Amino acid sequence: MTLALVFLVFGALGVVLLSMNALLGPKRTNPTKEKPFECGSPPLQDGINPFPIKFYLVALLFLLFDVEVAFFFPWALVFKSMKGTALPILAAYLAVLAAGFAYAWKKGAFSWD
Amino acid sequence: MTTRLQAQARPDSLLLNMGPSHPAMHGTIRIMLELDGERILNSEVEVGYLHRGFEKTCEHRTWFNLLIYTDRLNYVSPLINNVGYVMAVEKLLGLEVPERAQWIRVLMSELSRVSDHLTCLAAMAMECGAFTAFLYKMKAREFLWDVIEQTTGARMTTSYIRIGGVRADLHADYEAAVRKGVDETRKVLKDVRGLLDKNKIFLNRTRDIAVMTPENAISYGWTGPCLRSTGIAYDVRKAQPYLTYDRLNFEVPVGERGDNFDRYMVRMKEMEQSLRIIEQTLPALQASAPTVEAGGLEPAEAIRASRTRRPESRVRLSPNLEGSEKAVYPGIMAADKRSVPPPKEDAYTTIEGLIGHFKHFMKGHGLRPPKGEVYFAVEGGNGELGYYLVSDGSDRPYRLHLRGPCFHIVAALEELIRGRYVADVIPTFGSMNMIGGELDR
Amino acid sequence: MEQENILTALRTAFPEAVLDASVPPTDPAVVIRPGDLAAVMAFLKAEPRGYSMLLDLTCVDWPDRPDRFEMVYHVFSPASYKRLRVKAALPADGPAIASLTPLWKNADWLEREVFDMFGVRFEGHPNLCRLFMYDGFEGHPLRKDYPLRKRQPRIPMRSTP
Amino acid sequence: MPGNFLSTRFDAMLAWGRKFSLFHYPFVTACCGMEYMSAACAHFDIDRFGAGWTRFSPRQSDLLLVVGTIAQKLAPVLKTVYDQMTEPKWVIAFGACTVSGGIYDNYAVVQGIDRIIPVDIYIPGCPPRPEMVLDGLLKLQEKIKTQGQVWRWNKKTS
Repeated sequence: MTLALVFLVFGALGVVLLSMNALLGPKRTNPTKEKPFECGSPPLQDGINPFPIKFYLVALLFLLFDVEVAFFFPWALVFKSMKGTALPILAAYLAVLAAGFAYAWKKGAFSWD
Repeated sequence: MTTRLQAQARPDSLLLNMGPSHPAMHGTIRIMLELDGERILNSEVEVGYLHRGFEKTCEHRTWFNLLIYTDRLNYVSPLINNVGYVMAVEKLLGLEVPERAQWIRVLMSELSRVSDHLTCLAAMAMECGAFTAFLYKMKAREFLWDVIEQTTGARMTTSYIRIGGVRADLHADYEAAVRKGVDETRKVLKDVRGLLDKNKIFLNRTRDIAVMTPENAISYGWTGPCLRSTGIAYDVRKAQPYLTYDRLNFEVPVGERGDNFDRYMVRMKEMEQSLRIIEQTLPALQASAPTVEAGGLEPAEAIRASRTRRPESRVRLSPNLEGSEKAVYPGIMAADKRSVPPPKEDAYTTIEGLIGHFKHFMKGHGLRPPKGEVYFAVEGGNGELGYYLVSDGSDRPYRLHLRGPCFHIVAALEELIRGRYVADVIPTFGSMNMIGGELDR
Repeated sequence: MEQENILTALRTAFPEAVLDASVPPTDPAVVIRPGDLAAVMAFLKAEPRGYSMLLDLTCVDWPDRPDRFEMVYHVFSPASYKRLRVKAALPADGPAIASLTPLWKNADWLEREVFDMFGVRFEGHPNLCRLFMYDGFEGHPLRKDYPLRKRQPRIPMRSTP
Repeated sequence: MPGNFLSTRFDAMLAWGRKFSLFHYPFVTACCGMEYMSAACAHFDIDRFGAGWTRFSPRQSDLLLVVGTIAQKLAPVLKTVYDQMTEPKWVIAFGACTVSGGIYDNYAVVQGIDRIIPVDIYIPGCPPRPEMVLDGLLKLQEKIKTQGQVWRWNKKTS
């Protein structure tokens, strides 16, 4: 029961906070407000030109390993109740991802310039 | 209008404005960066966003009421600008300033120098993320400003140091305030040293970044803490001792590698030297303190009394007129009638004082230095702060030019950040202590 | 005394360039012909003289003199802590002088400032454009004939209520 | 029917919320910046009035604190930053130079920023003491409380 209550309250709170700004904020635009904020001076380039690919690669790898770390939290919660089998399971899980990490490193994904 | 950078930029690089209204650019510098990812290929620094027409305005002001403009040049250490300007005019006039006034000027200059370094390093630390160091240093600066405010009446823009001496004698219990300020600053310096000196993040952001070689620094005309961080020990207080600096013992700290961290370290050490100087001025000021007997007449009674006969007893000034009291006058103002306003008591009670007062402040009659030109430099917060005055004998300067130390330091910014990352621009610029008023004049 | 021989050294090296020199009770100064500026400055910067730092570079506007713009250079030797002022007078129309950027790097901005404020052209300057004022600004503010309050607003000003 | 009981109560609540959570954008240029630092730091703490949170982007701030001399060269920058601020927005002119050009009456300085953008509160002083800054902030909060709140469904006009 409390789980439902928690989801209800926090869900409602999230919705209210997000919609309050959309609902209450006055909408008055002018041509300057549409332009990107570049410390007040006129932008030197209009539009965004192509980015080097290595940024996308780093972003993807970060996402991968960040989600990996995210799975530690539920594992930590049930750590006590698993009585001893927790560590080998985590080791297996990490080994798989470490292999991926070593592969990326060898392929040169992390060499920057 | 396409700037030089846009013309030279490669088509595939990203052009970014680190513009005037940026927290780390002190609001007045625009750096246009040509980026390849995070690395800076080329940059163009645009200044002039705080050009306030100082030199042109000073040509339309008399020598005396020009002081308010010199306060606002390097507004982080305002009293040092005043000392520079006033000593340049005194050199032009050939005026001798009494001993006590010189000691007060040294005390005020050093208080200003410590608050300059405190503000500069506070901003540099905060821009690298160390917000605690910023709050600690601002707290220390408050104590120093209390001392300045107690004597001069204002915290920052004081116009306290006048041609021929200083406006008022030190406050009655200035010594306690100075000691408290020095102790608090020492405590804060110890805390910040503990926070930043061996802090891995701060070291990675500043060690061996924006390294400046001594020859390059000389070629850019660098002076002050930035030049000393490259290893050259040039300090105007030691090179051409002015005021009573030759009777004070203090060292000139010197860095070895000339990178951001050395500029930070030289300023930290310089603060300790300045605190040492402040402590050395206290006994000298104590020795030359005049004995002022209490009691006297209020100005209103004195004026009534002076109508019948000259009042014998001293005129006690109301608190806000305290300052140019006759008794302390010989200690704080030169005796030359032509260039120094008479004390307030004379202006109230004697006709000669009144005439002298008006002659001094009326247009066309005030202070008129002889025809000629002079260059005088003092050790400002950022380096050699030089005034070049040209006088044509009238009561307004014909030409007043300021040699701003941070003008030359910021001129090297383009070269220092080429090839570095965007994140290195912030500590490099922070360690230069760019002050808009002194750079753009 | 030390000061004299730098002035005499200059006189011997450039007999016709040095027009007059002022004796040390005032600041040591020397007035030269604008044409020989680069040579004199290179001579001063060379080792025996050792004036290796260009402290300051500015200009003074004397409208009533035939040579209106007087360029004032301050050089300084960090080894012997001595300063020297070098002055050169430029005519009123089309003032131009050699640029010192090959000798010192801070001459770049200093000369751009004098060009911005006085309109003196510097031959050989890599990027001679305004330093302080903005692009739409006509005229040179620090000239004596430029009125103090003549404002050229960059964007239209609102009429205050 | 303008301002019936419900919307005035809502207005008052909105005003209360907005005045005690002013995120300011410090448009700092010159000497007043030193007094702004003193006012914003621990000794004279501006955070006691809810305005301590410094936002360096006009998108996330609702108070433009213009501090220090505004030169003619900086005028378009100030206008751009003001235009790029999200509604509702207020402007404080901090120091004599922003109020009226101060001691710089010459070719290079804008004689008061109300020539460029509408200003709500003028704080005189060169530089103003930190207490005057806090007093100016209180006056702005008073003004927010009394003026009718602008929000999406209420007043489309102003």
